[in-house]
Amino acid sequence: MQEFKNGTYWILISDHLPELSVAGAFVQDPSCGAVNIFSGMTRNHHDGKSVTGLYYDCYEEMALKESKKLLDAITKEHNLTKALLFHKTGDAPVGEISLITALSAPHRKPVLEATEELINRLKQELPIWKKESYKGESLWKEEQLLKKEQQPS
Amino acid sequence: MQEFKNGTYWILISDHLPELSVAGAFVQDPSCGAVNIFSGMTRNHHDGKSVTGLYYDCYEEMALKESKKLLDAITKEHNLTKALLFHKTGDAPVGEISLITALSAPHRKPVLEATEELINRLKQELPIWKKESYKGESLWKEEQLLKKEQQPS
Amino acid sequence: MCMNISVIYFSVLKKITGKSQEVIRLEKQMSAEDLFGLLSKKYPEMVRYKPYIRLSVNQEYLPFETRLKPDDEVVFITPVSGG
Amino acid sequence: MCMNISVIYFSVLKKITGKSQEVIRLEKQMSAEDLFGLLSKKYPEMVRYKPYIRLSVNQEYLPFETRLKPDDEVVFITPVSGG
Repeated sequence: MQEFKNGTYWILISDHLPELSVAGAFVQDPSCGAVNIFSGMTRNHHDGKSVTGLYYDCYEEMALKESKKLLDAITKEHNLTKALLFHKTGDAPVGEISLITALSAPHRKPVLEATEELINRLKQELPIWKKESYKGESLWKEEQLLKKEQQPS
Repeated sequence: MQEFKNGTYWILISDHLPELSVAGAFVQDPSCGAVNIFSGMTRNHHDGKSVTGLYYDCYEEMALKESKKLLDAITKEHNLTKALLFHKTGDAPVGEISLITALSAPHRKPVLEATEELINRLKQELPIWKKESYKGESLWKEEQLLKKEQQPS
Repeated sequence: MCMNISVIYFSVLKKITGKSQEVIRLEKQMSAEDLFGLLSKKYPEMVRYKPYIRLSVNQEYLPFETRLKPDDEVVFITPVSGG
Repeated sequence: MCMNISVIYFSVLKKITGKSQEVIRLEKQMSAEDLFGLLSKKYPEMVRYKPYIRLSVNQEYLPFETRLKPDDEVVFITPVSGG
């Protein structure tokens, strides 16, 4: 478990994530008129196959550092008031939330734009890896990538 | 108070709104990997003036009908799985949530795009009116509009 | 041909008219435009908002030329500001 | 000039090496690229992932040419998939 929390940012990398309301309450501020909360969760299908669950491996200390850089960059760029990023580690069965972002600002446009940018970038930068379990087999995303690359197109 | 709820949509026009977690839980679905929750709340300033609170008047029956049309259009257009819209009526002091939208889909792109479109359109279509209270005076938005239009530019 | 029209007021129009709603008895068939003209005589301050108002009849946005029918519920929708 | 380098494995590299981490003793100064070459001999399956791997030294993304220092913490970051 890794955590960083001050008056502006809250980052949590943990096998247990707080409720959405807790995330929303943290980023709220009297100066803010807009809060956007995105959550990502395990869905029961991928590429036409039935998924039974996910497992997240994480280089936690580095994920915390990269998350700080990311929130700092996004907050400055979009003039956000507060920013939060939670990521789950370990098992995430179908329906379980693995990612929560929450951003606040006086107006809605920056929080929506910043949410999209934050998610795109964290999917590139955070050292976190997903293993998908199908009926009877479990494969890391990189193994699936290699399989695909080696298929004749 | 006006409410419509089935397996896909939940619309609530009321002087008391449920928690964000309740909104998130409604739109979650095993087939969904992405949920986006936007909330709008009363902020303590507008146009450089200090705001002490808002009051929302609402043509509730029509707001419900228009919300249904809106969620239906947005859901079809963006292939969403579930959609929720809550709007508060009556007093909304600083920090109080007046709007909640929650949308779900298998992937994140449609829920983010649909959130922006939904908010833009509901601000145009729903028969709901805001009165802002400053220190010592309260003005409907339309009164402020008329004041501005009549100022020499 | 007489008819009753129910007019509901919200927001600044509620403030101007001092009413939440009233029933207007029309002596002849008319459009919503005509009804607004009638009400403007009663509440002169309404006129300033006319350029910004949309019409709702029975909870649907409709054009001002719409001809009213007995027992229609009419609301003059000043610029909305929900959200 | 001898030095110890701590290598941590995640995800598919943990599966390939069968280890969460190990300390590698280098007999001379070398780059992370060289270290990867060394480990590839020990764990041949790692080579297939080389084109996709980014380097992290002491929890920072750095280029593969980076020269390693004593007690550096090295992680070979296969394509990430968080979110």
